[in-house]
Amino acid sequence: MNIIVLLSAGRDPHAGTPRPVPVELQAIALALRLAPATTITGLHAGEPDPSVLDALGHGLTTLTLLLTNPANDPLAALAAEIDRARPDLVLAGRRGRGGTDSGLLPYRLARARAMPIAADAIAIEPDGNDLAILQSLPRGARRRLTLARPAIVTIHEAAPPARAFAYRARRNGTIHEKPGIPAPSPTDNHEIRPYRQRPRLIAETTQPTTAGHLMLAPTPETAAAAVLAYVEQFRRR
Amino acid sequence: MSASTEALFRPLTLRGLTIRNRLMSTSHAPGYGRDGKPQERYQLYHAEKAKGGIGLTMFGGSSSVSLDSPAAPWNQVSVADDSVIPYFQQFADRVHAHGAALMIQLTHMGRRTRWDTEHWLPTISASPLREPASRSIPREMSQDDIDRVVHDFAQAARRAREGGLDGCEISAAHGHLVDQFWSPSVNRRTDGYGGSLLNRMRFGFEVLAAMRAAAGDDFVIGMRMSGDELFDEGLSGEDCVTIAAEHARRGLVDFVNVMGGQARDHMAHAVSLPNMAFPVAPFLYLASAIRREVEVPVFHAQRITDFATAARAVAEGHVDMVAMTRAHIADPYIGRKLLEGRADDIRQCVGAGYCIDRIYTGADALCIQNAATGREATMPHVIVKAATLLRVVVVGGGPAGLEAARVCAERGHHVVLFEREATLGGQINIAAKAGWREALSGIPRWLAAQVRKLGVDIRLGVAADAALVLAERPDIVVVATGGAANPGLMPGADLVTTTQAVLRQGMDLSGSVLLYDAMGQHNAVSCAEYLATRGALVELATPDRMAAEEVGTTNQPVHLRNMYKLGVIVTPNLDIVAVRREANRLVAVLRNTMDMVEEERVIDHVVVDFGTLPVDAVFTDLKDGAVNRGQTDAAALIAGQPQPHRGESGYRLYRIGDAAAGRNIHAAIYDALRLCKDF
Amino acid sequence: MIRRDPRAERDAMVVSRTPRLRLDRTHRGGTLLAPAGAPVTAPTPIHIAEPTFLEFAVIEAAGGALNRHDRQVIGAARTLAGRDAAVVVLTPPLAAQAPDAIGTAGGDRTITLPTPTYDPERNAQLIAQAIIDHAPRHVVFPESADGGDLARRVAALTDAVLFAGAESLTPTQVIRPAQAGRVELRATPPRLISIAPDRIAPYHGTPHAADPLPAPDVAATPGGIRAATTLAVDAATIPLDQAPLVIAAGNGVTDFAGFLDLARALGATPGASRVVCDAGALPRALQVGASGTVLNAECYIALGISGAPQHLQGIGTVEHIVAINTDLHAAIIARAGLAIIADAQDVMQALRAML
Amino acid sequence: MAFGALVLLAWLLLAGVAIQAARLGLLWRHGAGASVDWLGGLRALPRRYLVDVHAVVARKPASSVMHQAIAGGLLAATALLLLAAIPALFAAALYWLLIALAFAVALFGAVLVRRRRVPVRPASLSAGAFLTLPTYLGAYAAGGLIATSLPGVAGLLGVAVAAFGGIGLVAQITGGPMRHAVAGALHLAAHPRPARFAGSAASGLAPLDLDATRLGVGTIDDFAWNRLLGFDACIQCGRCEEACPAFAAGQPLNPKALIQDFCAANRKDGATYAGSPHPGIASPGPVLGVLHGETLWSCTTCRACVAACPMMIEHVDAVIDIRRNLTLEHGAAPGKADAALAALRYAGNTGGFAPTQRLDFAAGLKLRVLAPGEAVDTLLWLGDGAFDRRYGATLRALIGIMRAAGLDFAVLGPAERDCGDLARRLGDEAGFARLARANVALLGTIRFTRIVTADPHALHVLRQEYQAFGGHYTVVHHTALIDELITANRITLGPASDTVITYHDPCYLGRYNRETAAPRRVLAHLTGRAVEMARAREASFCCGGGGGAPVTDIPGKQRIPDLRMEQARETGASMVAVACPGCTAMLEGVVGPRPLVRDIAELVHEALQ
Repeated sequence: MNIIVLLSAGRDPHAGTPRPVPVELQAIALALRLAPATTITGLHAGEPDPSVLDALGHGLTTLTLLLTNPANDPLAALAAEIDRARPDLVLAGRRGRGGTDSGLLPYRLARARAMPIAADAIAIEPDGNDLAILQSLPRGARRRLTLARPAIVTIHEAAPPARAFAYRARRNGTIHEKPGIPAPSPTDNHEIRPYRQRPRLIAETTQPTTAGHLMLAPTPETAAAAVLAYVEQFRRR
Repeated sequence: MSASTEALFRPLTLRGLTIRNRLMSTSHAPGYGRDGKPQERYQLYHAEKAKGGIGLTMFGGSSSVSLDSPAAPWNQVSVADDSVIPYFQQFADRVHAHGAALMIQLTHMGRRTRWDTEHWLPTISASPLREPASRSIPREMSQDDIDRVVHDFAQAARRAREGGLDGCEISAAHGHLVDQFWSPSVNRRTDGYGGSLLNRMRFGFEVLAAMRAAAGDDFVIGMRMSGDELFDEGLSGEDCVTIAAEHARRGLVDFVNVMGGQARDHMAHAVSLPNMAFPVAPFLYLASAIRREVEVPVFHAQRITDFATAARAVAEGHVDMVAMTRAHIADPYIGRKLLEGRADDIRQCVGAGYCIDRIYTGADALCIQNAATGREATMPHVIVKAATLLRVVVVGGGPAGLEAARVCAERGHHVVLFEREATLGGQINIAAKAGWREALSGIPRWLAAQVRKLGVDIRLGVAADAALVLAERPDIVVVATGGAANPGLMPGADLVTTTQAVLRQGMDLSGSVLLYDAMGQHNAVSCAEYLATRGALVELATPDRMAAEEVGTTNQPVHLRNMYKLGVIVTPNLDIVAVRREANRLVAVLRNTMDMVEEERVIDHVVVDFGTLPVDAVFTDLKDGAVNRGQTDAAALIAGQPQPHRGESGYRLYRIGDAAAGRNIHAAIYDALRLCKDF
Repeated sequence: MIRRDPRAERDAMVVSRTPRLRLDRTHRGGTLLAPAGAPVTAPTPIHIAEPTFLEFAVIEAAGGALNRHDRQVIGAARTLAGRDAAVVVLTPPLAAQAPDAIGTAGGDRTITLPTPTYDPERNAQLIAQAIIDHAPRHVVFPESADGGDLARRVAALTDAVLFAGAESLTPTQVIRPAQAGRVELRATPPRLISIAPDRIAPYHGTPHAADPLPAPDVAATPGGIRAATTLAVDAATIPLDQAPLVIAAGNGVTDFAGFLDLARALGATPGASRVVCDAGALPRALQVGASGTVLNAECYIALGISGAPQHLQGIGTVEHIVAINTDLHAAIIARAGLAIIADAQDVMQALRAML
Repeated sequence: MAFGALVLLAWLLLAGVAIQAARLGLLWRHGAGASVDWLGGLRALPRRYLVDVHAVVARKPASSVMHQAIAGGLLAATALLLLAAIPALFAAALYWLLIALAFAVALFGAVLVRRRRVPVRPASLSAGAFLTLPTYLGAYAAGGLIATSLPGVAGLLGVAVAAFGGIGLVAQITGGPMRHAVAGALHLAAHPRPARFAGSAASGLAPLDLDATRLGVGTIDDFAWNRLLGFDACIQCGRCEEACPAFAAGQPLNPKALIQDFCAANRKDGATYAGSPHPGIASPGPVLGVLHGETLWSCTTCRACVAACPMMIEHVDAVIDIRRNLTLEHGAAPGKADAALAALRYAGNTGGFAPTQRLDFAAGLKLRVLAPGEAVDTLLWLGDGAFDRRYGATLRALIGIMRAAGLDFAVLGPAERDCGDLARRLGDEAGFARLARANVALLGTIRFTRIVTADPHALHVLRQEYQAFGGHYTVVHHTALIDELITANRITLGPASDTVITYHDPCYLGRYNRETAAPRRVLAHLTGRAVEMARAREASFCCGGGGGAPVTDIPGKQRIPDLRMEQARETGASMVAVACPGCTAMLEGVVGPRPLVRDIAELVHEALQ
């Protein structure tokens, strides 16, 4: 199976230095479960950012760099390369970590190439001519999808861990550089400011915490029945 | 240290001032001011928190900027003239020496004060509406009044700066002058200072702009404000977010210090200073809502008593600085203990409100469980080891006995503690059985954990007598055997039961109950709530003018509210004269204390509270054999000096707490600390 | 001497108790004056008949009912709509009692998306068509797993930018994090916005009247998703930090095999206190607390756990806590919605017997 | 007749030794090249043997007597016999008496050798060929003694017995204990870290050529030949096993078995090792064909084994060499190691913190932060402990002391990066080199007289390991600085307390850098009741925090810090004084009632007057 793993220029959330996006490294690890390393290519449109190159240390052996201005819209360059390489599967992280981090690009690519897309995979298997995708949903729930090939699949943080970094693999990886297709980014008139943590909504807590129901020395059976009744009322929601 | 506790120790930078961590104490009025100045006692009180690792301590709650907002009522600080500046400088040096930042609160109280103190000047406000708590009807401020007060605020900010303080806040909370202008419940003006919210904010804008101009660009200026006045006619949560956002947007404030409620009357006051009847951090949601929308750091205080809640509040971004004001009164060493991995050693505030309640009677703030707070000149927060190690026997494991054992063990002595009951805690265990007073059990829980940790030899279920005590060959015997309920001396006293007995035994008294309270303390009202909750028809009679007259401003309204809800009938101005049995019911004879007319009640039960009488059998038995004959030198005790001792062989004997005379928890603990700290 | 019964005296003066207590101090045994006036009624719902413009709120309504995030999405759309515009809620079919919920949450119109099974491709087409049909100013999605997926599909279909995961929203400004959370982007609200959970307040005002609108009409085309099945969740395999229902054993539990049995029978994910893990009775991975796993559960059952501060930090966000402990003063009792003072081991056995 | 036969036997045995040595030499030639100063090594050999080796051997006096008797007796007797080729000597009766005496000493030695394992073999001593060794030794010595002291047939019989013993011993050169005799001597001459004999603390870890085809040791042949030689010098005395904290904790590492694994890997004839195994490991693993990764990751690099080894074998360098291969080529560091290395790679510190947070601990202290081009007398190297609140208290105390003494000092602040100790010990030499270069470049932009640090790992790396990157600095540990300040009366302490305090030597300070006196001198000012743990100074027992052990987190039966804390408890101390952020964290992590853990800086700061 021919697999392309989309790589983005990541940044360390604390230090701000170039750093691969963890969920993209997990995508590489998933790809390696599906196919031999020689059929897996990392793909990035932009500059040879160190964060992208470091992906080679995590099991990727080949990387294709479509050289464009990082301010450009990478869509056209990536779409053209996918047309050329005809992969069976394109993997991406569910969100980038260092750019706009909107997670929109895989969807635009899917639309541009008329490929189906599925999000948040934690496992992928071939299923005849299709793909069987296991999706991670909140609270440990899972959904199994059958997806036509070729497809784009984004990977969830709950996927198996990435391979550890190996310096020699990073050094020995093959990098193909090609010119990309310059295309202006969609204009978004936003202002950029340092992040300010905004708290999540919290409930008004005017009732004392001791206002909970208190049972003093009930029989084990009464207690058990009360526990079940209490648990049931929240399970139904 | 967990990730969220870690967040407590991130520094915060405000306009060039770096505060070492996110722990703070908000400005409050402990009643330590003297002649309108923060003198030694006041300074040492805050320096102790600085020593204990706090990041920012703010003093001078309601410090006055103008003469018509007198500083006298709560022994407060007057910043209305330059004579205060040298005190600020000395204060700042004391606090800075320990690495903490120091700020003051500046305010004009407007109508929330009295004209009959200090200068006898009229009170002023936005509109002439009565203030319920101080019962003053102010004069509506003229433009001249407004200009004068704006100028006074500016001069006060300059004084704070020249005094070397790190910053100041204005109080626009608790119904002070600036929020009297904001709140539609007070401001009925029709000029440029009334009407729309923007107009109502104009006075505050002028105040803050003038302060900035006078104090310079590098001085931190913030604002304490409500996040929701919590009554229909007042400012809503949305109004308060708008107010905070507007001030932040205009660059008028470097921080907002958010609280919930407004404090204009008794119940609102109790809500704004939530006691143990409230959950932990009841108004964090208000600070959080402002923090979400407003881009200056947000501070918040209100019953954040445990470090875990504090840490979460900061880590999850609800606040930038978490104020543990009463928590630091209970233990000024919170920061240091957390850093040293001694979280278990933190004496946690139980929310009794003893500190704050005292100041409304004109007294000084004292902690119900930490007798060293506010007495830093004479009482140690950190007990040092003694040079000579002694054998100490403490009889009684109530608050007095536990504190005595703790202090003696901290001194390094060998301590044996006898307790008649199977659990430690004494009368607090009884008080904690009454509904919302349960949190009182935190006091003996901490003490018991400390004495266990310090290796005190605890003998539970042992009613010590003189022989048992002497078998330990003690150098010192401290008798802390507490008090027994006093049923009174009136005819028929044998027919009544006591509040102590009701709570201790968990009596379910059915039918009608006359509860006679001669003390005005928590006991009777708690007991009334306890009985009424269980279905009894309760009438509470008291010779006082109201029930629970001895219970302070932040606690009494909670009791009264509960009694109203439970249908307890309160009849003031009655003395109990006699109780007698008629058929299978009781008749109580009561006498009105005003017109002396007697009346009767036919009821099923009479419960009384006459306080306690000392339990002193052990003391009496040991007295004659003691080298000091059981006498405590009162002069030395008051001065914080060691008890006189000429080195005679044999044991010294002292009695403390209710074993000396029925008083309260603080008295018991203070008795123990001041006596034992020098052994 | 007078013999008085203050309670009876007071009761004799009561005329009525609703809507508020009325006492008649003139009462000497004659007819009592009953209160006149209208009974208190619920406020009339707000009906926006001729909206100045429309706002879309796309909700998930999993299981046919609105969840917290859905209400926040409608709240966000309400904020954008103000008083005069109408909020159109696009929702999967709702359970019978739920339409009211849309109005209560601040919605003025309802478009039911007739997609019987999981089909995000078709839903995206329907929403894109609805956008063409109604030209809303904004479309607000929940930034949840499926909601976020749908939002991106719609964005790709309509060739629009998605302002993903907004954490703050007013009619004039939306804010979201970017660049690994190091910066935030602020913009005038673009057409497509998804909102992060628990950031934008739901609507709390007077309910609106929510009227149905016809569903958009799009011919069904075969998509790339050939089949979808939601798998039954084995509670024991849910990572502890994601589990909705956690049951944990502490010092008060002695039979750990029985405890794991109970967890299985209850469909709960097992956890443990530090003491239990330290003793090796349960694996370290099960440890709940600041130094173990911090939970995001909806409901937590603590068996024989006293609630050390570290432990309580681990359950800080859990709303519903059941604590079974012999110590009334244990810290966890104060945190519990249901506190049972009893031997945890006994209750555990009774629970097992009951399931 | 017997004399002649005995001499002939000696010469034949010598030839046998030569052949066997040559066979060993062929095995060692598998190893990678290493430049060895043969001349200097051989010249230094007697001193290394008689002084350095015997200083270690003599820590166990019985072993010392045993070794002197057996080695001295055998070598003397055999050497003398070889000299009998000189006719004049052959004729001298006194000469034969001397030989007999030497054999007698050897026989006594042989008895002592036997008594080590019979009747009870201590767990740390190997069985196998070692059980037959006393027989051969005894036969050779007894036979020699008989041949030299009894006439006639008895004498000849003695020669036969000696021949049996001698041939047995020569045979044991390739496969048995006698390998130690041959390899040991050569090892002392060709030691891979000769500077250690001159007292140097530098490790033998050279920076790697990161462009090489093989990084670190991936097969046994990747070891330098003189390291292979060193492994063969092992006599399986078990002292490393007794010293090793990981072994004591039941982690799957036995340093003695490790060295024997290397020996086995270099031979294709299978393992003959008959000592204690790596705890919990039953079969050979994949690493070098013999080892399991867990064994290598259990090492705390504390060098207790190295310090205990009478043959001067360098266990720790070998472990790191293999870890380099595992990490750089296979990304195989277990547990949280990959996350820690990634944090170092991308954030420059082990916790992945924003660099600006390095000064959070000192908020409000107004520390001077050096900008490029500025100068200061003392540079305070904060270390990664600065991110830890607990250690922040130690640093604040140290800063308080330095201020009280009026020192001119400053910090690098956010520009400081981790020294690279963790990266290097985990085998990430690429990461280490990057950090080292960055720090050396940074230090090159400012001027200072010396560096002070409270972190012995940083001290070691800055002082010893940055030299290879062009960084030569005077680095002082904070305990040495405090000692100096007290001596110079620049700070005054209050009266000593009567708290019972025991001092725990950090491995990288005490063992690596042999600094054990200054902290004790400081402690003596603080308490009148300092006590020592059984294992102290260079024999100190690791806290378990070194070598990346906290991140690789290999499970054992117990935890190393628990063992160390138990040792502290045994002294009756109520406080353990520490001098390293790692030790503080590990020892404070011990749960349950235990002595308090305080850094010496904190105690001094409290005692300041």
